[in-house]
Amino acid sequence: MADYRVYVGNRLFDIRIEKDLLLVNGDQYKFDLESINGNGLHILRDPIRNVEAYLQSNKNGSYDIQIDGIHLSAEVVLGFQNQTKISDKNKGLVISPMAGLIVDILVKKGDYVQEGDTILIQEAMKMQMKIRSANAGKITKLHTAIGDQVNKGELLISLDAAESLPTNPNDPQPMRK
Amino acid sequence: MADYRVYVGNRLFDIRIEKDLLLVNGDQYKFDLESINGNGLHILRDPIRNVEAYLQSNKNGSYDIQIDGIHLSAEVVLGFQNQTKISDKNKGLVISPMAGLIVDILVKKGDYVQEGDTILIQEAMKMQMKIRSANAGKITKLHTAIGDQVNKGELLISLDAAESLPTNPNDPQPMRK
Amino acid sequence: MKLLIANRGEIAIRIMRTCRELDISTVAVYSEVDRNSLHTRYADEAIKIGLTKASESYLNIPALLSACKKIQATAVHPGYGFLAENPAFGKAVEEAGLVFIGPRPETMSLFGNKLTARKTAREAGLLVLPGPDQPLSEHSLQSQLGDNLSFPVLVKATAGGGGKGIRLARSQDELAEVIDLAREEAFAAFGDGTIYLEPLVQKARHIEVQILGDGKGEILTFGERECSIQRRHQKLIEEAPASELTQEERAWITSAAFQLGKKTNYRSLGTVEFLMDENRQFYFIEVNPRIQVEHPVTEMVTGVDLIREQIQLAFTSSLSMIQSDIHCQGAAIEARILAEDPEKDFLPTTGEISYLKEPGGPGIRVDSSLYQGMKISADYDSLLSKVIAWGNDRKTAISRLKRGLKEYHIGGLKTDLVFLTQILESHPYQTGNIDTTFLDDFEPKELIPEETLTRYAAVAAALHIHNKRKSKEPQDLGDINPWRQKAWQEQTNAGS
Amino acid sequence: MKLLIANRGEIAIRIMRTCRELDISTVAVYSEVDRNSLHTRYADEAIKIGLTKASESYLNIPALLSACKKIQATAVHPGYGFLAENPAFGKAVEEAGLVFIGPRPETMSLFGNKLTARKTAREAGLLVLPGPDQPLSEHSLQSQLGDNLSFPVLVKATAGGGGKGIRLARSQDELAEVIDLAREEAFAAFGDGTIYLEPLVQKARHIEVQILGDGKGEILTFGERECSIQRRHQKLIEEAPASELTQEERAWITSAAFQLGKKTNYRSLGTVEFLMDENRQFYFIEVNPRIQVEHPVTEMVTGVDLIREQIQLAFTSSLSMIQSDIHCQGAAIEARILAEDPEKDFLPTTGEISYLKEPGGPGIRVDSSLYQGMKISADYDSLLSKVIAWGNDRKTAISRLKRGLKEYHIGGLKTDLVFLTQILESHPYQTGNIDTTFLDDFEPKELIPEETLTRYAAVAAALHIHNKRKSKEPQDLGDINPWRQKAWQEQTNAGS
Repeated sequence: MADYRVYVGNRLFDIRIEKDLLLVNGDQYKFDLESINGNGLHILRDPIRNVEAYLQSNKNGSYDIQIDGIHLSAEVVLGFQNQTKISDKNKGLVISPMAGLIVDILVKKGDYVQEGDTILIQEAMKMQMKIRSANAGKITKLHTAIGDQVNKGELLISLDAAESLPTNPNDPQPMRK
Repeated sequence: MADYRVYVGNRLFDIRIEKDLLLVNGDQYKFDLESINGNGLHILRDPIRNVEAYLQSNKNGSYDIQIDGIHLSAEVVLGFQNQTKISDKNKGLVISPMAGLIVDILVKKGDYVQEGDTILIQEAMKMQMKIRSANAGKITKLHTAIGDQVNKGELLISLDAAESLPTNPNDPQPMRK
Repeated sequence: MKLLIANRGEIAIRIMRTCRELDISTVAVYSEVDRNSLHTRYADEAIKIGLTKASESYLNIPALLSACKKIQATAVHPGYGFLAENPAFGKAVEEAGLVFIGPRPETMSLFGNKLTARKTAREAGLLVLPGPDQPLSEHSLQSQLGDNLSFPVLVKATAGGGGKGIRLARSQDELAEVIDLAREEAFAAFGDGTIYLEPLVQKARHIEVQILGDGKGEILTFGERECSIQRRHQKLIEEAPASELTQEERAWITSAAFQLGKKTNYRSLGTVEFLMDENRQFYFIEVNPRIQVEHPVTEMVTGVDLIREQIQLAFTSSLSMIQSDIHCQGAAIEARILAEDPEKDFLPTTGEISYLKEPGGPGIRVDSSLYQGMKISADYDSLLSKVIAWGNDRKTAISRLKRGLKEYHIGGLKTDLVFLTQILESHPYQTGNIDTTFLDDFEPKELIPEETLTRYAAVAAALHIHNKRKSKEPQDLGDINPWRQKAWQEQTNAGS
Repeated sequence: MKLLIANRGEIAIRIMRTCRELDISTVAVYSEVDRNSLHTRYADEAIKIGLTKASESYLNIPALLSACKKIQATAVHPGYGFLAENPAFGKAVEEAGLVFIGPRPETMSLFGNKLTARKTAREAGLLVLPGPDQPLSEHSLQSQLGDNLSFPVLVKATAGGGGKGIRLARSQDELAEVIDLAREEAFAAFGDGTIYLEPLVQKARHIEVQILGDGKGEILTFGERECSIQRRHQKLIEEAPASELTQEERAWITSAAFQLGKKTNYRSLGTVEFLMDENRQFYFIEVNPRIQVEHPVTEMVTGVDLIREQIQLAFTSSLSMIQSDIHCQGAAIEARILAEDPEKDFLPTTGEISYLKEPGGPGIRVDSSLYQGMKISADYDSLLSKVIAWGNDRKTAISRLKRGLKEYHIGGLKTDLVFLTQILESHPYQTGNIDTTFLDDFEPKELIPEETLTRYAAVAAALHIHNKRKSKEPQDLGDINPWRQKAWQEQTNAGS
């Protein structure tokens, strides 16, 4: 017997697995998952359906899952304990949303920024994108410099959130109006 | 510095590798090999060519190699010592050339067979194939029975080779005239 | 509308592709070993119908009907092979109140027996090969041999199809053994060991005509295909149109196929097969009352989706086009990618597809059941995939197909890819000088100088071991040292 | 004959495919990061020309010429992008005694400057958009604005191409910033920051005509393409023919393109681009003097291999066909598969292709640079692959393309595949109600009920961890226990 709490986007699923029995939020299903090729391809099978699912497990324990071409993120927490989601822990950090070149940094240490302010410009695949802050706050540290080649997920800038409002994630905006 | 003796079919290559230097039977080449995906795909690169090569290393230390769709077997022996090829060690054994069903066995222990005699009939993909003996000899043991599902490479029958002539391998023959 | 496809492999996927385009939902069925096969994932729903053995799954009529019922399917497509030509299956499907996408069961019975098929064709004015119209029985053997047969002679199953149940006897001496083998094979494949004898036509070309009938007397023809490149009486390379046919010859076989369709009030897709002998005379061989493996070449020259027309007809009972809508343009050639090793007389091969890169680009179509990670078992047919090339003319189609085959990279399994290329590169094939004995004395030429190729292989193997040693801890080096080498040699080797 | 392809990605492979069919040997060039790219393996020979940065490899004319010399190439094909429209490159290639497969350098200069292009088009009798024929300079800005421009206005690089260097200013307020951005981008992309202003045509459709000229006055036209579905002024979905055009309109633009080709004595392939406004008036925009990304839709409706004709012409200086040989049949649509995330406003994505299954079956063509194990870097364009579908009519082509996109499985990277399907499923697209602002207010509908989809994802993730735990030794279980869980939470997260 095992219990898993799974977050997919805003949805929460409590999943109990016991031999051939599988309960999702209390409802019974028949599913099995088979790995097909060691490259992330799996088949999720129920009595009348074979669904292809690509699973990539990330370093931080979350999963990138692709079903019918649609990408989703899932986070699994063992047991039904009430824990915070990993993704809620990134407040006050500006993370690189893609691999690319830092072409401009519009803030310096000590600057105060508003939520949505452009703080960096990054270039990839011949396109320049504005990277905005997801929170208001005071810039505490620059972890990158103009001309740096950074990876996806790299910490670029830390800020001290003046208020910790639950706002949008660091979605970048392309440079057009 | 390292020396390798490589057999490919009837050809023999003495290969010496020393940093960026590669000698094949004394002639100098510039090659490097890069693994592309962990699934056997490699690129063999020289200054003016990128050649795709699939490498599968077998349990017995030999390689199945596919270049431009053409399949070859290679056996590598470390050092230039004069050793016998692995494939010369199979005399007196009848090995299953494919996965399939044993539909008939035409010999029994103690029978004497000639080289090329059909000793088994095996079925795969709706086709029946005659499995012939590569050597003359006396049947010493049946390792399989009618109705068995066997794998490729499985030992089917042992025989005591009356003479150990260097003959053809166990090439199977389809059941037609 | 919900369509259950009572088949597997590339043809199941082919049918589902059209269903997706038509917004028809699909149901796959699968046996134990096929639980991860591509067709089960392609379908909207998938039901396991039994164990790996075909008789317990894809040939199991009660299991299929119960799957239909469970999933509430409204129609069944049988594909080719398995139950596609089995009148009892068609009948059971229709009696269960479902649409059977194929000919009427009576038509299947008529053409399923090669002897009644011959009779019907003769009555429709087609030429049939000389020979007795009786099945071969032990006591009639002598009289038949005395009568009108000379060697070599073909021993054919009356229930045969797809090249199965046909064997050649070259002389009186081997006749008895060949008859036994044919009976056995026919019984195993079709549950019916009845056989008959037919003269072998020397230097024959296999040419066939695609028809579609509405079951009410309307018959459309979609031009002809040539399928003379065969191994073991099974087609390997097919093309449309047949090369070097005169307008009169083309008109003649088209009209013959049309007549036969008319006479039998043919419903759904069918193929009328002919042999053309050295005197360019066409003899009727048989009718295949189903979609055929080689249908894509017709689709590529006509631009018509045959499966779509077949499904559409089954649901509406009327054709969506008239004969003058159908035009052939350019040339198309199909090559069958098989899990077989041509160097070992087409020995079946098995294994796991470790890497896969399929062809693309202009004029190339791929109908495949492959995926990276697929395990090829020895349980069913060896057909993995088909590459079809279209060109403005036959020469261009050949170049394209060669290019397409060269782009096909399948890691982990031996196939006939190189052999197919060797056929396409041969002078007789390129000049259209082909007949059904083409492969009997075919001597493939090597595509890459052996020295270059073997050097590449040797260097690749040496560098692979070398890199592995460099990247390993010292204590692991032993894994290829001479001492270990010796131990390997004691092991059993696959002997190839 | 040995052809060096001065490009990478899908277009390099596209060109090599035709070369293989024509038995022309090919040379690939590659930068450091591209050393394992598919195009390097597809070619008969491959030469490294420099570091990853385009200016040190694919834009490096001396490096390319020295590669040509080293490998003894006899001709160069530039593809699209990079140096394809650079007159200096064409000139250098021809001066080195090699065949340049493209227009004359003078033609590239003429059309490379959007202002001289406008002038030439006007002289050939084509309609051009109102606006100054002068580049924008700081001191002329005020006078130009006073003159004949109203907002919104397009700020365009005179050296632009492929949608690069075009930006929209909606009001006087943002004009200065937009001009600066456009100058910067134009300088970065083309080494020339010259820009000009052009009125924005509301509800415009982008329609273009494919031409092929022999450089001696003969011009062939291959019908038109519509490319109105764009993001960031870059095409995303293209089709042939343009939907709902009257015969007269079709004839008009074809004739306009023909006239412009005639007037410039056009050599090789080229595309004459038009905007059609709400009054169905066609305005000349520019000429692309090269093969285009969307050329396959024309190939599918005409059956002509444009690259083949282009190469053939370059070597023989004469066309292989006449205008009456060219017929359009059915409809074709191309969708561009990009390493971009449409949910994040087309943010570039990078990663390794862990699993790949490309589409196939009837009427589907795939022009791809992908392979399993490929590492997608952020160094070049985001175009990975193209899927092109042909059907007897537009409706069938749409269904096929949807089917093809659904068959495209790319593991390890986000792409625009789902978004492309959402466009094709939208009512405006299906009814042909499209213009270049289509995506500005496009609201994609979800393709699978969110509840089903998220439940699948949750169950898959839970079962994956569950299976991993079951198969592991007890001491390894800790790897997902609550204690470890806490440690994960301290880690940096990609924030998406």
